[in-house]
Amino acid sequence: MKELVPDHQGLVLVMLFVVGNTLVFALGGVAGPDIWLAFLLATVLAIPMILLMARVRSLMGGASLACGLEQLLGKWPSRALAFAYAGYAWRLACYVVSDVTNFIQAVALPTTPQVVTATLFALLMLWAAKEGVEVLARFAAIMSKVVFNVLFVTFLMLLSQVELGEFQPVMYNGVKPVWLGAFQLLEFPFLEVVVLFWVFDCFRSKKSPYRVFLPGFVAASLILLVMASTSLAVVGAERYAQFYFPVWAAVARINISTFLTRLEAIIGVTFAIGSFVKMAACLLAASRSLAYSFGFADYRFLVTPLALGVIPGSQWFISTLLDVELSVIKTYPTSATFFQAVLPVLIWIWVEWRARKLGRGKSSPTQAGGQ
Amino acid sequence: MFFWQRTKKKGPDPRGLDRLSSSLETNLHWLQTDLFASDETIVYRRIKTSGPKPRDCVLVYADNMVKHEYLSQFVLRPLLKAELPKGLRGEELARYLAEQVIEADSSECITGYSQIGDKIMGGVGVLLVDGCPLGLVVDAQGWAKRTVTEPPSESVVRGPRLGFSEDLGVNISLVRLQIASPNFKTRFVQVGEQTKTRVAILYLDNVTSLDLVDEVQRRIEEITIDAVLDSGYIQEYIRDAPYSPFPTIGHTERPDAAAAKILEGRVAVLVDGSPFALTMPYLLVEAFQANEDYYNHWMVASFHRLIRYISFFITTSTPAIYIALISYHPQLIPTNLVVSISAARKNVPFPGIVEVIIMGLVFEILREGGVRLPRPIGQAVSIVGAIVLGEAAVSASLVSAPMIIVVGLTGVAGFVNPWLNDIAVLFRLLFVVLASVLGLYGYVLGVIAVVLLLSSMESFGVPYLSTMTTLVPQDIKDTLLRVPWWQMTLRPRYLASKDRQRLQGRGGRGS
Amino acid sequence: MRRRLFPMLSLLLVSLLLTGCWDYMEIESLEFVFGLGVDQVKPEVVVVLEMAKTSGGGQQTMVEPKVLSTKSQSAATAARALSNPAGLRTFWSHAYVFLISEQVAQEGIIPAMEHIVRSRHLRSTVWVFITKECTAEEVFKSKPPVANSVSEHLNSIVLMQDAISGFLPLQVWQLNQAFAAEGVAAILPTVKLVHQRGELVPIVEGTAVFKRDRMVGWLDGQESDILCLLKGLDQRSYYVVDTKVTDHGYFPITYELVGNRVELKPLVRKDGSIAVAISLTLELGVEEIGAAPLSFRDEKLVRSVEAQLATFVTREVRGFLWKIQREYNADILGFGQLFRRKKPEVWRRLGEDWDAQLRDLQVELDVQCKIVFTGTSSEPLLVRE
Amino acid sequence: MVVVVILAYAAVAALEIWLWAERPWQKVLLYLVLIAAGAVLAALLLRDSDLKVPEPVGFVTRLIKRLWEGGGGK
Repeated sequence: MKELVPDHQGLVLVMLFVVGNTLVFALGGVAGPDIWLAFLLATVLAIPMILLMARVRSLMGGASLACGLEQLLGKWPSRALAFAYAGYAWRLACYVVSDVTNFIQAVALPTTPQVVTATLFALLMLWAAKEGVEVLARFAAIMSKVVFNVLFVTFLMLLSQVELGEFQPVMYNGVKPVWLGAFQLLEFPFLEVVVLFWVFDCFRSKKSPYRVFLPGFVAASLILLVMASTSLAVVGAERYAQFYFPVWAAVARINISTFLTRLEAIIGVTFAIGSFVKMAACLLAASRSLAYSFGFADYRFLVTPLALGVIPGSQWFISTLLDVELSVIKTYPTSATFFQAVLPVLIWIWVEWRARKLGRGKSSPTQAGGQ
Repeated sequence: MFFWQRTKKKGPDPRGLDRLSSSLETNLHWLQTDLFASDETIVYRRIKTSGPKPRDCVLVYADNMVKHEYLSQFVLRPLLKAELPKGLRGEELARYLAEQVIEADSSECITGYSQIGDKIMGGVGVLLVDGCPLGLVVDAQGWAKRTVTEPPSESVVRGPRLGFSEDLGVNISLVRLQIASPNFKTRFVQVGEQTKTRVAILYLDNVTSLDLVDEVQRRIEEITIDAVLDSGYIQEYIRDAPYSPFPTIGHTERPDAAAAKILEGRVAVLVDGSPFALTMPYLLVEAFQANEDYYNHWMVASFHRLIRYISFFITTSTPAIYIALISYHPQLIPTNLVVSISAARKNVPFPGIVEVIIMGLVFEILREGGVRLPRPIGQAVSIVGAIVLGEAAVSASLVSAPMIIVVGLTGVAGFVNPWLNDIAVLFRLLFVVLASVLGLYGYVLGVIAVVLLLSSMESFGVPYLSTMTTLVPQDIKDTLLRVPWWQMTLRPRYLASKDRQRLQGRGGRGS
Repeated sequence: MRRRLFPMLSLLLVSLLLTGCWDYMEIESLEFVFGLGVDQVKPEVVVVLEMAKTSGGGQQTMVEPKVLSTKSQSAATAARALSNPAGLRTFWSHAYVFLISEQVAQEGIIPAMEHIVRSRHLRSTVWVFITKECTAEEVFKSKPPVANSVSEHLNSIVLMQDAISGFLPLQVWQLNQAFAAEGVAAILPTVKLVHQRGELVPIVEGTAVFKRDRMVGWLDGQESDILCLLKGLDQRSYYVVDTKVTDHGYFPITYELVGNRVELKPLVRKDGSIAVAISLTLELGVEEIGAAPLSFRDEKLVRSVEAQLATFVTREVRGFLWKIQREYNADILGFGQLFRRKKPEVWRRLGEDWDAQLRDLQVELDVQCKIVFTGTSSEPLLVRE
Repeated sequence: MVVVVILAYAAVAALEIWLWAERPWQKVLLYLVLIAAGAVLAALLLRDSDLKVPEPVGFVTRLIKRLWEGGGGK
């Protein structure tokens, strides 16, 4: 049973995945007024990685993930890899859940235990992951219309408060903050897209991976760029990084003819929906790759235990809002670099080599065993 | 032989062995004592043909199921006058009668007792002639029928006023009137151990994918049920996602609506005895489309459609959002409003959530009370109930005034989408419960759950949300808006895979 | 179906079991705070709240303002302590205004407002005022003639600010931004009490000038209008100018500001000294000419009036600039920010001692005035002799 | 509380395995191991909320860090 996602729905899934839980956070805050430069730099830096990922998927052709991996990477390396990524995806799911629960606690429900929100989200994402990637993509496709329209309207309403002077002076503190901001953006959220590698089962054609990943990613990064820059220009470059949720703060200021006010709840809702898509995708990726690494064809039976693990996991990795900031800055980047940049490059090189070998001679694919 | 047959008849499966005898008396005796024993509505009209050697004939039919004048005029009178040649027996005799004597439209021969039973119950006359082991069937169905009237459940201001009735043949002809094309095909299936109801599958040969038709037929044939009294039975047996409250099969009482769906590439199923045609696959958008949309100006129709979407949102979400706002996020309500709501709720004894649930229940009671009463009384019940109860409850401080507004709005908005009204009640309750636990975020979780449910549903292999998830312009044209007809050049992609072209190029008008 | 059954079942179950409703509150158990004020910070914090007592409901909702105040160690504890005498949970998210008394402003307003900014209860769109020559409590206890409460009164004044002029309304977030930004000083509008019909009524007029978080001086209504002018705000302020219309006749004519365009340009001169070029283009309407024989069909005369207006505005602006540069030495126009944004290298060099730079900063002023609107008549109301 | 949580995990596991159409032992084993891990994590967190988060690729991390600091001139 192959799960085939139409290209346009896959694209939207990528978009929501990237925009997802990142929207309200102070993205690239270290770059200050140069935030847009950091975004552009990060996008440019990320595109080769995205292309490389699409290339690997494209080499698999129409085959399903499991078959393709086994062919391209060999049985045991691919299983080890899947196991590692299962852990990474699961951890990311925990992060996303705790982002949401912390956000909700901070802005709306201060005394509700986070476990309650985490449990409800975990149950829903469990359901979504069990339904599979087709349903998730359909869900993303329909919700994206809500999410992106809301973002667009809030953007229009914020425009009247935008103070373009906030972007000046350009690079007052040199290039370093731009690079730092770009790297921050790369690890969260841009290169988290690697998780999606494990979400899609198979693609319609060899070109589909490119059609899904690249435009989806670029569109999402543009949306984030616009939202982040707009809210920076509204709340002020100096204050932007001080807020936990600058977009929230910016939208709270919308006041159109004293009637259209108090719209921040809408942003909260959008954030919850986007995060939901991301966490469900992560859970799906974790289950799929874990099932593959143990040699099971069907992954669905693993969804429940992994989802139930996310509930304590989210509390474990990040228990307070302070941790969101600290862990994103301190603990997360290093391991993220490994999974988001180092491993994909290694995989790509390995796969290119294998593919060339397989394609040219088809002589002895078994030779390529050790590494 | 006769005795053997009788005993055999009491056995489990008499079919195949029950050949008619050539003796008229044997046949009659068997009919009267066994097949139609103690059934006094069966009429046995005994006559003799004229001529030197008159022959005994008996016309058997069920009282009031046939057109009596028709039978007497075109069957009995010629028979009485007929002189049958000598020596004719068996099939020759039957053919002679059919070809030279009987004037009625159609007459066919049957050979078995049980066939006679089915035919007579189906409202035809069966002529038994002495010396002939065959029964002549004369089509003269003539039971009391409802005339073709305007359907009460889907009345329109503009559009055809024809509605389906209970007669399958008439219904098929009504659809055929709309689609006068040789590509319009009908397949028949029989369902129901007892009722033997005829079910017709209607489709367009050159548009609908035959896989879909086969799938529909397969599902209908797989039904094992003793009785089918309405198409609702079939609907529940063959639908997808049986546990989901959303409809995955549409039903309509209007031939024009059924024809429109068939023309888009859907399959319609008509059931004998039911004025409701089933259409499949059924998608969520169809709940927001009304047939009148297609007869009115497209801008007006689009506006109405927008209203329907908004109403669905209102009817499912208002109470939940109200609860979320007043119990969790009073900061999101405009100051003047929050002050007046707070003042209005000062003396109300119940918490908001209880108030919502009680008032919701009261509204449903009033509605249900009014639905099955005759129309004038029904209206009186709901109006008196609503106004008197509402007014009194507010002045007695049992409920707050804003709550009456919320419940009223919710209820009225529900009537805009009659297809989804019953479902809306369920989701309203779910949303209210979730909103009372986590405020707006609980409500959002509920919405996520419902959308997930919808995305996971399929109807006959077509995703339930098809037109809503796609970004292809041609498929969106009939979703949120209803674009002008000349713009809808293609049939929906997910239905008509064979022949997507609806119009040749752009029709009469540009742009 | 099975894969759906399990999550759906558990979702329902969990949501039913978890109906703990931790944050659930009934709206009628809230006491809506309309305004809050800080009257004193040292040695103890004095917090004043204006709350609304609501009653009636339906068509006859009554709102009665109540003023409570308390003294405590910090703003947070004081705010909490006020729930006790209020008898209901105080709910801050609907507050319109935040008043800070003159005394607190002179000592530094950060301690007074830090809690309010940090807590998620108060919206960032609250209007902030400094009370002049009175305390916040006195303001809250005064009697506005129309509005239900002082806070609503102040709020509605702010909303028609363009028609009143004489002050610049500010919300909490703008104040924060001013504190956070480099090279710009904060300002706040002031509230004072005036006598009307034997009762004290609060009005908003003038501006308090801050240097960092300490108030260093006042601007009156006229000066606040100039400030608005220089900030490029759409404010329809009136100017009464003695205008020379005939050879010897000076008449007081009232002009209304209809539109203005301001351009501030940082300049670095060849010798390395810095300056700011301000070019003002004002569009004015004539509201009242009194007995002046001023016909607007006389183009020469109109030009001369425009020139006189330009001179007048230049004089006013010069006076204003002298006040803020020399007297208060507070960069409320954001000259520093201007240099930081447009000429970062200058700011890097001179930003350290901007106060001294500001004191001697040269300002090149170019004022253009244009009369664009003369009401419904172009001729004076002449009485035939 | 710990007991309740563990019981809840066990109940979920029992319910779901009961719902399966077939139960190969490999699947059941993996399932149970994961559920048990989740339950243990939940129990540990209930006992001590300051549980240390392990760094699964700690050595790589340190290596990268060293390389980064050594070569990064940015």
